[in-house]
Amino acid sequence: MKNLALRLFFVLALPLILVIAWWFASDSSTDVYWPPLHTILTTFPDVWTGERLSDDVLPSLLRLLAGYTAAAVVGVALGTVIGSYRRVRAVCEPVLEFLRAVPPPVLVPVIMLFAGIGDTMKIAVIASGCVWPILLNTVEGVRAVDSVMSETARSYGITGSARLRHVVLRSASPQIFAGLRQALSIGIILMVISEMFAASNGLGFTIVQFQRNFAIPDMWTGILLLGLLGFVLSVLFRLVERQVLGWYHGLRDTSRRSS
Amino acid sequence: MLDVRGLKKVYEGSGRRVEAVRDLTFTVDAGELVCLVGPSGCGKTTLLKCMGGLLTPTSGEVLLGGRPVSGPPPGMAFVFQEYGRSLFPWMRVRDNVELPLKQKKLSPSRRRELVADALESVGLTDAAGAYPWQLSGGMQQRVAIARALAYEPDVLLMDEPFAAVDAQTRADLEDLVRGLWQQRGITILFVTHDIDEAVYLGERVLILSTSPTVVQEQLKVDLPAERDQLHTRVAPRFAELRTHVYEQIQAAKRGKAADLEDVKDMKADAPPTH
Amino acid sequence: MLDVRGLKKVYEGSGRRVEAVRDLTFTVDAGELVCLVGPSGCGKTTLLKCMGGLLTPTSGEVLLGGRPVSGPPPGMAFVFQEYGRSLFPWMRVRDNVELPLKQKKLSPSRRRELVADALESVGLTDAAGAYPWQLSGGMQQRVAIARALAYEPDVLLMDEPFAAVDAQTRADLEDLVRGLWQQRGITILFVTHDIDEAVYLGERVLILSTSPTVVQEQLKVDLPAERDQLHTRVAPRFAELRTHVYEQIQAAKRGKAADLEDVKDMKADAPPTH
Amino acid sequence: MKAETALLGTAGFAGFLVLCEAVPRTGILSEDYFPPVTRIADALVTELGDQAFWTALGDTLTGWALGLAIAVTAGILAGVLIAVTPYLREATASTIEFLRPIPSVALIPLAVLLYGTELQSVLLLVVYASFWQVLIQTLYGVQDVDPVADETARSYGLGTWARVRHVLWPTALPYIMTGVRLAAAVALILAVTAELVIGAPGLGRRIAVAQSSQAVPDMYALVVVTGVLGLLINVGARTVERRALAWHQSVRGEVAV
Amino acid sequence: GSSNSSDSAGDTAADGTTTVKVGIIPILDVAPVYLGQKKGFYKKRGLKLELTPAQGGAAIVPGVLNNEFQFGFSNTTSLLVAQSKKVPVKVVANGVASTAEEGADFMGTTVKKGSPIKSPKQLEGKKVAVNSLNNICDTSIKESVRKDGGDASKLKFVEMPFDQMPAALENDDVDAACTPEPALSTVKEAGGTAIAASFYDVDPNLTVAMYFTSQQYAKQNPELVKKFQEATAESLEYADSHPDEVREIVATYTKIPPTLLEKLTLPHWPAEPNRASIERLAELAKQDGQLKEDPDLDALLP
Ligand SMILES: Nc1ncnc2c1ncn2[C@@H]1O[C@H](COP(=O)(O)OP(=O)(O)OP(=O)(O)O)[C@@H](O)[C@H]1O
Ligand SMILES: Nc1ncnc2c1ncn2[C@@H]1O[C@H](COP(=O)(O)OP(=O)(O)OP(=O)(O)O)[C@@H](O)[C@H]1O
Ligand SMILES: [Mg+2]
Ligand SMILES: [Mg+2]
Repeated sequence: MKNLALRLFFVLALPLILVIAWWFASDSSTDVYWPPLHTILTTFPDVWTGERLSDDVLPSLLRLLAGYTAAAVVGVALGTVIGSYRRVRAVCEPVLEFLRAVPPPVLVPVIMLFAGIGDTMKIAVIASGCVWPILLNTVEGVRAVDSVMSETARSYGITGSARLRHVVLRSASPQIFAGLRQALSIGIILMVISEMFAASNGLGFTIVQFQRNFAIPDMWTGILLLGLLGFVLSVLFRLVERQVLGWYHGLRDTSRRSS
Repeated sequence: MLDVRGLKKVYEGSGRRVEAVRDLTFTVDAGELVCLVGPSGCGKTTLLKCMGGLLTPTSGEVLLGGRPVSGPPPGMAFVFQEYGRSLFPWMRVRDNVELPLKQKKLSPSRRRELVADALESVGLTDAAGAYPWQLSGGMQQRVAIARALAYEPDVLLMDEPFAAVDAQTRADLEDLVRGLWQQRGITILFVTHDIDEAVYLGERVLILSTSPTVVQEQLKVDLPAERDQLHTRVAPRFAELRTHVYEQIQAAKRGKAADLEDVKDMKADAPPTH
Repeated sequence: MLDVRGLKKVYEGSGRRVEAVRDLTFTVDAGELVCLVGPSGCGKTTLLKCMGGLLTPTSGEVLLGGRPVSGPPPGMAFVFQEYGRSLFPWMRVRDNVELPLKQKKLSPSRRRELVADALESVGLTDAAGAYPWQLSGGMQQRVAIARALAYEPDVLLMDEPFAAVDAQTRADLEDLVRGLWQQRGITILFVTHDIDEAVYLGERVLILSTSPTVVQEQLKVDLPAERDQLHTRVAPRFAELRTHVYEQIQAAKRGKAADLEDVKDMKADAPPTH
Repeated sequence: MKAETALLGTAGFAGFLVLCEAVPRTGILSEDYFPPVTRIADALVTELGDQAFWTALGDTLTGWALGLAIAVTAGILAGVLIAVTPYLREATASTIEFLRPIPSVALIPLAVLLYGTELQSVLLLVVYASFWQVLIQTLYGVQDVDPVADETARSYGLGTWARVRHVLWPTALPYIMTGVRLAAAVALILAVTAELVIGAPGLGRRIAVAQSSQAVPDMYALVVVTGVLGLLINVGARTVERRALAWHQSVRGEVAV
Repeated sequence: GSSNSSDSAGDTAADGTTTVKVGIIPILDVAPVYLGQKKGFYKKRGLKLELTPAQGGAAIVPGVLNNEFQFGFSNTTSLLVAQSKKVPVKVVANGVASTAEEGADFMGTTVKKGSPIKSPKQLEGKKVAVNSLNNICDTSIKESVRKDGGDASKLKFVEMPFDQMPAALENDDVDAACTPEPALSTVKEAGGTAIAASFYDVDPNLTVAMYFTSQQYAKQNPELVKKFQEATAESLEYADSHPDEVREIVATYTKIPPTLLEKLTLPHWPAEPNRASIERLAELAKQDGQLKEDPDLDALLP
């Protein structure tokens, strides 16, 4: 019980301080672009309830989910292959690095050529951005499998898919999760970017509309909502991670618990 | 069964070149239990890994049943010296032992039975549900042994498998290994630093020189096949043999073969006693 | 010097609750060399980590020079059972040994000297420039020992430090440790599974019961202070003592104190021989 | 082996180019919107001959390098500080998770408002986006310290700073290197995007001009330039990594069998 | 913190010329200021222009408000919206206007080659690409549909940059697009046709975009603003009457391929904004719900 209260305190303390600081700093602001926080907060419920929730937020979330999942599957699969074979890595790396350095806003037209302008395009844009941290981390994680462990696996004839499933992926999982975590927030960013092109609904689209139409407090509520969304998703993510990486946290915590 | 011919291994990299093994030639017959002793760093682990197909020799070759070993052959189990790192920290003890069995076509119930038996024989039934890192060093090592036993191998390569367990457990495990060997007729290559253990366990003791390594001596252990902790270890012949091995290792460390008159007769290539 | 009072340690987490140590009370005097034996998994490592301030006991306390230990005290060196993982793979052997010295205010030349001496005394002068993962298991373990020796500690906690080295090296290292202990008067707590080693090295042998652990017996080793590998090990008293310890461990594993008439006299609290 | 890697890499890239040439040539995509490589190459040659192009390249690289340097330094410092200070991690976790997904593109009006279309605007966006990459990787890396290694360090009385330097840092380094490589690419992306949207001088602005003029090959030529930049940056990062991580399993593994 | 730019009134050099920064979009429409700069219309009034290209109003309006730019270029609808939201913007000069020639406007609502859509009315239920939703493009296209007797509320608008519209039409991602030059010519190149001149449909003389500054700047620097106004008016007039020079100058700041440049329909550059057309646009915008309140045109226009 006491533990829970302490955790809650840690989660809330800093955000509260920041919000209070913001509140007072912006209280008397007359600048159109810096509306007072209380204006933003009173606008919030008006903007993000009712139809907007189902018409803009939900489609955005679904696209995010689809793009993220696609990126996770592709990133882990490709990363495992690239990480396991030095030659494949040598062949693929330049091309991948090349593609990775192309800014998504200029990549969007190209993706549009392949994927049209519908949800497929947006999902592709999200996936194309999320895939990099997952891919890179998977490659590194797979490359770093402990030599004694991989020898153990080899000597017991644990090869092929069993080796992949039981040894390589598990051993790389801490690093893969680091990548997945990174990708989550990149996904949200790309969700917004993708909705800046050829969209007619979505969270990103709405925010950009607000911005263009000088509905500045509304725009700020959008930014806040994105932050909240990111926060909620990361909490969910942490739950999953705790589940999957339970062994890892247990292992790493043993010494720390005592200090 | 296992033929090692002119094996040589040179490690290179990160600014260091080590000729770990210079020239090893010997044979392990099918169903034989050979113990390997030698000074620390002489290349025992290297040799074992080459025999297990985990390391490619710089030159020379290893033959298993007449065919060159190029990768880990099926039906072979390996107990690593670095037992801690050879267990998968993301799996509970039970799953660690079971994993290699999944590669064999066994019914789940048979698998469970094998796992339970193996864990029991090393005295770890209680720890089946724990993660390896929740166990003590000796317990981890016993998990690694249990994994090898459950695998029911034809060839068993063990690299200092009892280094971290207490004297009593060690004695029990020694008897366990000898018992299994006698029942199942498996071929065992056993690396140890404990000379008494080498003599007690082995049908033959292979003494390696310091690095760059050659075979310093091969010693037939002419003790009766039926051995037990109480009587064998106090037998006069046992004492002679262990003194001989000890002197050979000392000699190996000094860098030359021991030239001791009183043990000459021991080098006789008498047929194994069993 | 080192007081352990009512020490209890319970591990909890990942669905497992283990009462590793139930109630330990004993004292190690300043400048004493105490050996610790006990069945595998009985809590020796746990105890050592608590004494070294690396683990907080569930209850009870450890006092060093009268003051409770809350973190690793200065002037203490630890040799870990998991020697492989306790070396830093990103540093060469030399740097691994030197690192703790950097925390002490020493001149670089003195540091280099200490490192060179320590590496020489474990026979690893040649390997100074290698990475730990380029070494054999026994060599790695010796690096860990060298690191502790170079540190010139007042209190030395060693957890099965010779498990991976060959018999000859082991004997040399045993003499090294006893030599250092006699010269410098450091306090040493030494965990081992080798009963001969415990008796040969220690002034006192502490025998632990199986988990949940209590002190099964404390045994004064009334051998002369000057010991050597050749003569001490064949002394009749040595044989008596080792047999006694062996029986106690067997008894501990069976879960109760041995009740052997013929060794009763050994429990006498005779003053230490040195 | 280095030569082999380079050779394989070149081969892979050549394959990619052939594919890009073939797709429009065979009519799978319209040549007008996805010009074949040869036409892009033509445009690229013209670009390379233009003095203004090099100025733009310099501007972009300045924004990128400065932004990346700031982000990496800040990310690592913050990450290590958060990791070693008791409770700081818990106290900042929620705020980090809140700020991180706020898209830098949504900050554009803010950046313009604060710094106009000058370099600082680009820097703000670049730093904001790449900082998180480094920070998160650092946090994960720091968590990966082997408990036995850490106990060893503690038992030998290594202080906080010494432990950070000798234990924590080498353990986290592989993660941080990945973070830096991610951040380098993200920084480049944002430098270009910021120029594209805000109109700060640089390659991005040239891309914007080419886009709005329907000069498709020119636009692709510039995109290729950013891609090649990313490629070079990665080669650099890899070289640093090989030196810094010679001991690491991932690098070691390539030396052995 | 809004105005931390050092050059709050533009930099005045020793010889009395003041440098002003103008945020523009690097498109055909702003050719007159480039031309005027080249011809010295600004210089002779003591102004030196620094033309800074930006992607769109999103960056230009805040830039002008915080005095990063002294002047900016923006389309009329955006300015109307800004004004109605009390964003302190002030128009200083005309930007660009519809050509007032039926069938030869610089913007067309286009469809791809062979499209079954022949008239605006047929756009009902179809997807139309616009560069920015709820802006001048959709307002005017709706007007075209209404004039053709269709139901404007049945259109579906999709947002994408002008330069991607030709490809989107080609791929059938959209059925029609709001294409100003040079996208218009690109579509026509590919065989597409314009089914309406929507700007023209709103008003033959529709003021499409204008140059503006912030109210604060206008108040503090009336002299400078006046000079900019005069010079821009002169430039607009000059550009209107010298199309060849316009094509020449466009090649310097855009990358429009020369072959395409020849074919471009140039817009009309009247010296003054056409108040009636702006009122009409405001009316339509209000009718379509883009404007919530009536903009104060007196405050907005010069
Ligand atoms: N990965 C490696 N890279 C470079 N050198 C190595 C490597 N592994 C082992 N060596 C070297 O090879 C030699 C033999 O090592 P090996 O591990 O085979 O010895 P060992 O007989 O098993 O010793 P121990 O009894 O101490 O385990 C040593 O000198 C060691 O330094
Ligand atoms: N991190 C941990 N989490 C949970 N349980 C643990 C942990 N470490 C040790 N234990 C348990 O505590 C008990 C004592 O372990 P410890 O390592 O102290 O034994 P030990 O005497 O050193 O054994 P060995 O001689 O085999 O090394 C064991 O039952 C073990 O399972
Ligand atoms: Mg070895
Ligand atoms: Mg232990």
